[in-house]
Amino acid sequence: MISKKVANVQEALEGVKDNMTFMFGGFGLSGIPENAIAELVRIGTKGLKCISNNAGVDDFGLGLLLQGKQIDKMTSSYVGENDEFERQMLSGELEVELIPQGTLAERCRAAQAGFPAVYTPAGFGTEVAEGKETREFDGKMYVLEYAFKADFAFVKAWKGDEAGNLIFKGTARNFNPNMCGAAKITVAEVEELVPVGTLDPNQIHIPGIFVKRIFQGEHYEKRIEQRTVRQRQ
Amino acid sequence: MISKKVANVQEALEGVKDNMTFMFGGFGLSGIPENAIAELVRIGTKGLKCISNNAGVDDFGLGLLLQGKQIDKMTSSYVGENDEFERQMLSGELEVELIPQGTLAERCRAAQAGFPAVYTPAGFGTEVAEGKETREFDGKMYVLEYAFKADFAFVKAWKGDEAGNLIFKGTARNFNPNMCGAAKITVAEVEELVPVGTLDPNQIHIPGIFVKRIFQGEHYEKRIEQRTVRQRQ
Amino acid sequence: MLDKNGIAKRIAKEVQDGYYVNLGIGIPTLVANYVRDDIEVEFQSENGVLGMGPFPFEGEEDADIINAGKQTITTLPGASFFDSATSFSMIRGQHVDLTILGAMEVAENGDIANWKIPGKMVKGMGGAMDLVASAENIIVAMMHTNRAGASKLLKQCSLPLTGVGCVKKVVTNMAVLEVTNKGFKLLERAPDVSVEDIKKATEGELIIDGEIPEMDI
Amino acid sequence: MLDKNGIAKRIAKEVQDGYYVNLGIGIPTLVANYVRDDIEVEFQSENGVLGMGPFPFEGEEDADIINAGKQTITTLPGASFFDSATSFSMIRGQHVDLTILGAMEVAENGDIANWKIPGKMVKGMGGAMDLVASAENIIVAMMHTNRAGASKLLKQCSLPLTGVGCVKKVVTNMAVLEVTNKGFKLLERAPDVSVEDIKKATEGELIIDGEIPEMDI
Repeated sequence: MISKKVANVQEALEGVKDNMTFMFGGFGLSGIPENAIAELVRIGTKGLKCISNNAGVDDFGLGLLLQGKQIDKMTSSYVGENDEFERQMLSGELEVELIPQGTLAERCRAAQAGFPAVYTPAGFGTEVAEGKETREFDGKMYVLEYAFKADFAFVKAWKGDEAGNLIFKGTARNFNPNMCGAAKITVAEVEELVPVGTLDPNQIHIPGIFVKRIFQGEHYEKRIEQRTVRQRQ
Repeated sequence: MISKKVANVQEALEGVKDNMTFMFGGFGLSGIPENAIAELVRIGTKGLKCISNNAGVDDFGLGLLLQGKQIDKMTSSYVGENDEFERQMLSGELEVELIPQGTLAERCRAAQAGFPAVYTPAGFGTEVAEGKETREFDGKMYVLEYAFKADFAFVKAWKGDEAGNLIFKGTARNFNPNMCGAAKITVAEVEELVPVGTLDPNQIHIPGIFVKRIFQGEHYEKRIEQRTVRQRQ
Repeated sequence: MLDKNGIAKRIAKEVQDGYYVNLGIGIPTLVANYVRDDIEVEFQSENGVLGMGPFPFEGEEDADIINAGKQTITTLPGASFFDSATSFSMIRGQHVDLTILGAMEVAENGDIANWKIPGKMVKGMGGAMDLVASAENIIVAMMHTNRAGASKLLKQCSLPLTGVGCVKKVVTNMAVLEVTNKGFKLLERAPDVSVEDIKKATEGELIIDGEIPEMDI
Repeated sequence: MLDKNGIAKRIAKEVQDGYYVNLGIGIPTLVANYVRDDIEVEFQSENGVLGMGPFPFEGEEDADIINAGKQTITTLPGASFFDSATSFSMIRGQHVDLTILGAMEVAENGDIANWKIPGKMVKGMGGAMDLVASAENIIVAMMHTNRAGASKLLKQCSLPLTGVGCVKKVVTNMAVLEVTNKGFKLLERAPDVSVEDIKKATEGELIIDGEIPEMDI
């Protein structure tokens, strides 16, 4: 078994530099790599180009990096539950590239799986396709979208083992598995690091080969963005 | 919950006609849809175009359909542990298209996921790429390979529920998940059909949306092609 | 005239037995409340869940189980969770039978605009562009006119598009309309709304063929 | 001269700590037996398993747990199973560090032919074309000459290719050779094999630079 375990978040982020491109797993605030984000805030890395479906809220998630003006560019599908994001975007401090959510997922998967580009129908005929190559297959139009290139992918799983095998929980799975192995270095933080051999080989969502470093995360807040409930009858 | 359950293999194969294109899951004899194959032998459907990684052995798997001369064309990556296959291929009775295994998997996945075609490096510069479009990305050459089009996909899972959710076991998983939803009608046979709600939603390999019909298979032989053991010390 | 719940109620009648349905944010979310009890339907949310149930009871919310609107949800027996790429495989691969979403504008050729107003803060398209580019069956739920009273059913969209020629049906507070290759074909009127009212509120080509029945909701 | 086990033993020295390795059928399979005990290596098989262990004890074979050669296998702690598309994501995405496979012919430019002999029954390429097209680190394990005594290290392959310019290293029963842009660079001789013997058995351009050491196996 090849060990991917590192002692802590500091070791997990070794090699992180200003102006790099990072992927962050998560949908809204669900399944985000809280420890990696907190450490990036602490070390103050600047000029980041971030690939993440969302941009957090003002005081949590990637919003924390925005507060510190650590991000130069966001590539996302949905943003702006976030005043500071809006301010930086409208003032031009922050470059924002909005792309369809399925395109975002598949550009990650393409990078993971060694595909240079994919043809997707999403965005054809819209400004998302402007300047991009388009092509007809069987009477339907597609846009050529390229695999992402990133330096680090920060993902968060529910359980993992020293071999880097990951299991996600519920919809906290989202983009996390698609980003594993999609950057030069994939850093996984887990709620529970279990002994090798305790995960069923049949039930692993991401085999360890896609993960470079794994560590036991701490103090997960797991904030809920839209707490919606029904009344007990 | 949308029910996909059908009573038996006869009902599962409703609509099967001569000259159709079928996908079959399995690698060697592992994870093959034994019940569907047996029923196709029984009803004697002819002129089949089959997409399957392998072609079975003389007296099991797709070899049974070859014995009955029911297959016109095989699209596979590796064939010929099979005398009848060889005879039919060399005599020209059987058309054989050999394609790289990863290409086969991805052409299934493309059909499942709504991609018209993919660029893969496999086969570039070889006869597999003859007559196909090629293209350079970042200094590397790729071949454009098209999504499969099939009428039925026959897959076999370990466990499944009435909603069509599937779980595979070990390497019997192979192409089975990639073929689900990759044909007009996906028929899943399972070793064990469990009550809805007993499978953990977090641990489902293929969500039921990719499956059209599911049934409890019978009399699984699960033959081993290369029984290889080591001596007890 | 219908209110939002009325629109949702009318759209719910379009949902058929055995449908996998993706509901957008806003009015579409309400549709789930009105689907008949005697049919089987599963709701997909593009963040990675199939088989969504109602909101959780207070105290039972789970930060790891949300819908695409980031609301806490529950799941029903037979549900499954999956990653984003798989989720859009369901959508792009046309395994989802019906997509219901809101819009700012719909054009008579089926174009839809629902993600961006130039000059205003843009939140993004989320999964909407994937949904409209792939779905075979798209119903738009929206008000017939905007707050200023201007029609949202246009000859051409004025806002940046989300997708081209993709909308099949529109249900508004005033009418049910089918998008045909000749324009919006009026199918039904809302209670207390006349064909004349709809004509006035529709900028795009409106096809009125025979008697237009009132909605039965 | 080495036998098949000798070739496997020499190749095993190329396997480094932390490597994910894909082993082809034949001699490559034997490599697993000779990898040092003090390094951590995981074997991937393209039919969908990572972390393969030894063959099972008699009576413990499982039809659902096989390798790409269709042999019954076991798994080690930390193993995982996955579908074929994911398996080739590992390969195409260059997550597998080393690919070891057999060949019928290798050309001095790194071309490889190992799947088809025209006029003979063709079994297919299996995963070989994906492996050679994607792997950054490919070692070929083969006999230096064929049964008729003709060289298998050629100026140009005569058989249909499996991949172009992809082989980095060749280990035969006679030598270890690196594929360079000038041809086969002789790195090591097998025990009791002279540089002259290797010259005679190599049709492709052979680069001999200084003293050629004997293999240490």
